[in-house]
Amino acid sequence: MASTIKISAKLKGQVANIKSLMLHPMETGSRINPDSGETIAAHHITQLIFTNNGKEVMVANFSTAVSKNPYFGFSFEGAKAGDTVKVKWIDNKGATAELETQLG
Amino acid sequence: MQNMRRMMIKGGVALLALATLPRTLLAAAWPQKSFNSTAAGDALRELLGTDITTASDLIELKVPEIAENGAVVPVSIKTSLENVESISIVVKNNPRPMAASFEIPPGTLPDIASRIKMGETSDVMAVVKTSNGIYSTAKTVKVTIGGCGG
Amino acid sequence: MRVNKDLGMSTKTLLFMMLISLLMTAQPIRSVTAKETDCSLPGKDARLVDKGTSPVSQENIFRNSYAEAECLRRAAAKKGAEWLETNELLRRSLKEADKGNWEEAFRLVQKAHFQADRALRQADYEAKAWKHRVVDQKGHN
Amino acid sequence: MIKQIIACVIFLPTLLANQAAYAGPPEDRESFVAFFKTRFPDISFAEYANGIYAIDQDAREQWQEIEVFPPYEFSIDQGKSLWDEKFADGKTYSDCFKDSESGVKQLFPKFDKHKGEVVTLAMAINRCREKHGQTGFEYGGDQLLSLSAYMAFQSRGNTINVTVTKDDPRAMAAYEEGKQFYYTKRGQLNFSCADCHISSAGQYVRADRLSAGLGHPTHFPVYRSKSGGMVSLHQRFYGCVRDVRAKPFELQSREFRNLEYFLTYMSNGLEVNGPGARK
Repeated sequence: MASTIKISAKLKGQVANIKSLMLHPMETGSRINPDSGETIAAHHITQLIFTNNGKEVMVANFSTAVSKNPYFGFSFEGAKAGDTVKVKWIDNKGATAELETQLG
Repeated sequence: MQNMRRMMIKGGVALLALATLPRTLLAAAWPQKSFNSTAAGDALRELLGTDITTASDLIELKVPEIAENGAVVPVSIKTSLENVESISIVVKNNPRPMAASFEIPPGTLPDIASRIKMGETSDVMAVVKTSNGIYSTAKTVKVTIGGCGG
Repeated sequence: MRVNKDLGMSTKTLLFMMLISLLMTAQPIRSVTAKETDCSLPGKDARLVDKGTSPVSQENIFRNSYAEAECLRRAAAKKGAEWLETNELLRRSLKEADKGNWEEAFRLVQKAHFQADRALRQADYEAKAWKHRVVDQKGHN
Repeated sequence: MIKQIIACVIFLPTLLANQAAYAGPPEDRESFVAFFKTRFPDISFAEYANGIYAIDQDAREQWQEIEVFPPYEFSIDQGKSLWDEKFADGKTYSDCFKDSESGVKQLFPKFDKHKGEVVTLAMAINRCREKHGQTGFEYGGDQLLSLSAYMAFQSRGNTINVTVTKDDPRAMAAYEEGKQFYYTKRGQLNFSCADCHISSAGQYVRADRLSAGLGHPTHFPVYRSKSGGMVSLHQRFYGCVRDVRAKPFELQSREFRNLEYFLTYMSNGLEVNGPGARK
């Protein structure tokens, strides 16, 4: 299985522009399965944590109101070529995934 | 909007308590209570300790006027306010209004973009917490129940 | 002279071309309704007389009505013109009939009959009418 | 010979009058393009590859936000790993698709002279699999959608170039059948494809603005926000037919393949820009 995260990191001067996309259903917990009539349990990313060389640069807290296959983009200063940007997500069922990329 | 401007003594106390905590602790916990709140005011009080915000035109909230699809509404927020600590997206008419909240450590630019779900037409609020106070701006996004997808 | 002669000799060709032309002009004039297809069954008229009497005759009338509606639906399907819920209406009418809910069963089967009949008329009309909608050289539609 | 010509000259007007709607595929396409040129004078031909976003500015901005990092990227990735897999006999898809490195999507659908039918890219993929001892993918299934997404991606920028050979009556018949389908009203709502996507293009149906028929096949498969997943052109056909409340045809049915043949021919000259993102 390919990664459930895609990340694009662009360095412009000292500013790193990070864009990320996660493969995740982001179930709200209020949808009803039309076949069984049962409520589909909530299943969503709760936190998305970005670090640069181990230092936290962003913590995104998500509710179920973030779209399926979530997109998140942001920028931070003080970046340089060769820095390692790591993204990690955690969902409400305790699953996690992470991905690293080098600024270049 | 009026009800969100009520002064809450309890909220004020919570804000003081939060302000004394180290930053890293703030990042650790997912603000469950805020996310589970069913009213925008409650969600803000749970997260920021108050639902009183100062309207600011230094916050640039970019949302569509009419959402193509309520399931995927692009939202981007940036601000020229200084010492930003967090940015939150609140969708007033969603069953649980707090959609997402982003913690901004020093060095990270107060400039974020994401995509959110909206159940119906609603005010979308960008709430920015700085070391000096809590600011916000809001825009209405119309959500239509589509026909055939065009 | 030569040309005249040639034209005179071409009667056969002319006739042939006329025939072709006629064949190409000829369009199906037949309009399909229950009466004109093989779908019409005696039960249809009987229904008007007998409806609401004994359960036994209700069942017979229903079966005839159902068979007719189903026959029309198939005819429409064959032309690629079946409507979305006709089959579902028929399925539901059978279910109601099994339970002895004749009123509902008839309501559903009649709705299906109407749909299938209209689908057939639509297909017949469209077999020719579509051509008039093709965008023309001037970009009109 | 001369008499035949004279006879033809005499009867030609009659024939033409009877068959007024008839024109060859190139003339059909010219008219199709001309219609939209008249209807939307400010929209360039190339723009139609962007579907409704050629027409609707507000929607276009949201689409561009999504295209910054489009959700179909996962599908392209999955498609690439499928493409790279070797069949049991050691062959790969590139053995079936000539010049596949630069993309082949623009050439589909094709008329297969041996089988006498229209072959879509999805069908060609499955035929390739079967030829090399694999089972075919399920139409409308994830794997086929991903592989199609990857192949569309490889073909980006190529110009759609579908051929309908006038000298093959079977190809012409398939094209004509697709054309008839496009203009035939169907279903309880009594709509044809053309009613919405030619006559009413740019107008609202409830909350949605209707896209132009020109350019429809350029961007499939698409990631639809509505379903949160990839959708093929035939699945879209299926949805449209259902929405006018007619019983839809099967994915890859003769009806839908011929419709795709006609519709894609109408978009000849536009760039392939799939996979796409739609509402």
